[in-house]
Amino acid sequence: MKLELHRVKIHKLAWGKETSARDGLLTVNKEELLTMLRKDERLAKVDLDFASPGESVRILPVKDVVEPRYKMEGPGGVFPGMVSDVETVGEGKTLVLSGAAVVTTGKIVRFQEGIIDMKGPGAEYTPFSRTCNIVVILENTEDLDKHDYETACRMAGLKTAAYLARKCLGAAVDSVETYETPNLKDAMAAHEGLPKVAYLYMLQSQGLLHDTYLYGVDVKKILPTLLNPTEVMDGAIVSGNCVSACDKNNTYSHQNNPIIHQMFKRHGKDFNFLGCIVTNENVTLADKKRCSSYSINLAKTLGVDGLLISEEGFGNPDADLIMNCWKAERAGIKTTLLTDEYAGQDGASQSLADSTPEGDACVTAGNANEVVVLPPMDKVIGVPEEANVIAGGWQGSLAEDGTITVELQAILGATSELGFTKLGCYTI
Amino acid sequence: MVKEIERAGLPVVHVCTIVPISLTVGANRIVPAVAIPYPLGDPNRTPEEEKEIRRNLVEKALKALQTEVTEQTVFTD
Amino acid sequence: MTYRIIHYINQFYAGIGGEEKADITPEIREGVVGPGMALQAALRDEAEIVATVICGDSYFASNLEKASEEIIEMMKKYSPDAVVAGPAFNAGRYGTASGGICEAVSKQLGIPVVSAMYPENPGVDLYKRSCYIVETTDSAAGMRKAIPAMAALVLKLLKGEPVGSPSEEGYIERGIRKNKFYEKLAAERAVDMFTAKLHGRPFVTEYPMPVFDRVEPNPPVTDMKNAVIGLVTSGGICPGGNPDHIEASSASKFGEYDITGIKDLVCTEYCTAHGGYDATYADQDPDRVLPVDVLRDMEKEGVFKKLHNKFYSTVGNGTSVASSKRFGAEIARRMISDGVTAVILTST
Amino acid sequence: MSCRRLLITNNPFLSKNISCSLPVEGTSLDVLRITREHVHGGWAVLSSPLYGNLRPHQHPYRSVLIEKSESQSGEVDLLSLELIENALLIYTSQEFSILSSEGMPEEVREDFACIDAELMKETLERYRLFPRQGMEGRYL
Repeated sequence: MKLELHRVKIHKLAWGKETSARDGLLTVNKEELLTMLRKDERLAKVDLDFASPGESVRILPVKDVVEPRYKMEGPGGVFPGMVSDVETVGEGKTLVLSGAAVVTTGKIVRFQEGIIDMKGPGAEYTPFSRTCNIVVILENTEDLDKHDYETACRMAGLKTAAYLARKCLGAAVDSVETYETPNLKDAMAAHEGLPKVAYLYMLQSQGLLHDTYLYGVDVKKILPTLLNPTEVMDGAIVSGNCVSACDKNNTYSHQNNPIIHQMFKRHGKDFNFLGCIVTNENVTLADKKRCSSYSINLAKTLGVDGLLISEEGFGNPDADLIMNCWKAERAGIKTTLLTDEYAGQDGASQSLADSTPEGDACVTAGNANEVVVLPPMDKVIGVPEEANVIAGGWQGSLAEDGTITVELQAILGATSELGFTKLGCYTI
Repeated sequence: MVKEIERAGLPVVHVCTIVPISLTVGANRIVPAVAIPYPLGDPNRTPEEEKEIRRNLVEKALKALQTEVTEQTVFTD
Repeated sequence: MTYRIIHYINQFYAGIGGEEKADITPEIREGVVGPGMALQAALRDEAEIVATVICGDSYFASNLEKASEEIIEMMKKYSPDAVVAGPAFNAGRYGTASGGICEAVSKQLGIPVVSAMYPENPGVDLYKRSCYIVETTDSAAGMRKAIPAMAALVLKLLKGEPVGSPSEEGYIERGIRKNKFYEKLAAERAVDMFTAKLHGRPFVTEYPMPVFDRVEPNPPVTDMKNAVIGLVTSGGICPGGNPDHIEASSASKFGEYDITGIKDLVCTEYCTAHGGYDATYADQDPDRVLPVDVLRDMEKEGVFKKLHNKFYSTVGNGTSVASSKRFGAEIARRMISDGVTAVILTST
Repeated sequence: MSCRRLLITNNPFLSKNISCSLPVEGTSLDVLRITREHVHGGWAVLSSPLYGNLRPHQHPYRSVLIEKSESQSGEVDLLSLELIENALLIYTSQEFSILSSEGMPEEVREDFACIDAELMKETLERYRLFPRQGMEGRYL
């Protein structure tokens, strides 16, 4: 499989008559985009706004972030099973509006969602303070079922991302990156002498607001399976996950999965990267046992020497992470884990809900419970009162002057377990 | 608690129902007991039988205390 | 500005006396006492030791809550900016008291606290999470090195300067996780570590998984006939009415109960304080949890020399690791000083 | 009614709608404690006690589905014990801040009850405990 990512760099946003990209400026036809989004009768109200790096703007509660992408050459279309048909993706050419991001905001249930600050201390923690954000503000119709509303919000983000990139087809491309993965037969024969490795990609799949989709399939219903890394770049994995903001893998992070990028960088030099195994994190114990055994068996079947494992979320998924780890290690497969920590506001509690002596190589993206103070911003997009009820906040988190005191947990992508930030932990 | 007593230099035997917990808390000499609400007894037996059960367990505990161990050991018989 | 510091020391370092004076109640004196002089010198003119609290080690150990309360009340009058306790070196009860007072001060007054101990001092395990404990040698010979490190650390805390790693500052690792921004993305660090592990190169995990601390088993009892058996339970057995008010779960204390002359724990005299299991059976016959009856029989038969005339009891259910450690250490200390040679601990 | 599978829950919506349930009047920690008692008595947990990406102080409801062991030996299921002990460790370490549904506005409780039920749904359906007909009440 060979995929070319054609990047059009965006560093400025403007409203205009025609949606297009030119010289780093993304112009958006607000009316056209709104008309498209308002066709969804589940939404009572849709609005749009911009938030750019360095502006005194806060967005909350953020549901998802999506990078605008569109297929220039197929097969298939972006976000298969969601926006496009279920045709396999990961080949051909894909246009990327690099530096732009679609951010969806709106209430779903009261304790969810995250914060993006475009300036100040909060901006240091979230990767999305550095993107030019097109914010989609959503409001549901009365008495709409929560599942339907979640779907409507998710779709609005994906549709906007696809729309923006589609309208920019033909724009001057700033760079082209090529990713190529041979079929298994050739891959196995290549890079003799280098250890074979795979990436075990764990996806949140616990239930409403804790779900992820693979080609439109609810991941809690899958058995672990193989996935080509380039499929991820075309949006084969879509987030339906709303908690917790700091370590949910939003769609943007999936599209740009930094682990995959790092694995490609080392491929052929340090190891032979064969691809991804995607697995889930279910509530049912039988699923945990089944899927961890199944994943490791897939890895054994591939004959890999090492597995890099990334988790999504915490608590219950810690059990999956640990099972995946020791089952792999006992099968003779070396593992490295990427997780984050919930060590309490004082950092003194046990960070993970489970542990194993085999987990001797573990990178963490930080303690999600550490408290940060976010000074007031000139402008708030969304519903500021949500600061009191979002995960990571508490009653009283929002001060009268707009200052918000929260755990990092509330900041979108702050402790990304795909490793999207530079945050980490050390012991004092 | 059991670990601190051991650390202080006293040989200690842990008579307990949930052996895995005892292993987790770091007891070195472990004697499995009858059941959680009555570790050293059994209300379904006659008082005499019950005392016999208890006596057996205590004897087992004393035997454990007199046994050289190098690692965590569960004394089942 | 000069910061106001209160120094906590025990009866021995105050020059009052050794073990025979370990029962003295807390007192506070203006200015420096004993090792406080060296500490004051190390603090130079940046901070002043305004008062010194002196308390007997045994008094503190057996009246943990009361003693902390009394001492904090005494301290309040001097409106301290920080408290320094010790150094306690390898003195167990002094270490426990120093750590205990630091924890209480930090919780109730919210000001910086620093202590200093030998890593094997039981106070370290109990309190390293609550306060910075500077690492010392096992005897007062290490005073010269400990004092400047304590002074430097407390000044740093007072000024709100960032505290470095344990090895940089000379304190014992507290096991507290702190965030920091690394040079590289977490993903890159993960792939770096992964590569190192694959190729058998050294790497340092960013999160050491907790390993259970183990204690070497003690040698067995070789002379059972002369053994004194101590009884301990986490099943909450106590005299009727639970006179010490041991909590049904998350116990904050243990009880010590005299059983001199008692041949059998009968339901009219004893009961259980445990809230974690169906207590009916234990209440019907407390021997089902604490086998006093058969042990008395065996004592009479001469299987062992003596059943210790006190038993110790607490509730294991939901009780924090730190509390049960503290209970265990204190119970062991009391039993050893009473001549117990082996222990049976029962749990439900 | 004797149930081989039992849902231990303090979520009123679930205890009302799931026939084999053991309603708990109390906090999420009480649910975990009662679950541990059952595990000690030989029951195995079928669902992770730490489901949902929320901390103890962020969610008042907890539900755990357990199953009675078929053997009469009453042997303790070690994986269940490990999971419940790990969960208790997390809950007891912040016991003071555990969120209670008491005094919470109804609208808020309903949201929490809804998410709790949604997170348990898959497991309950798996074991045919989720009612096929629409559940009664709007999540409370």
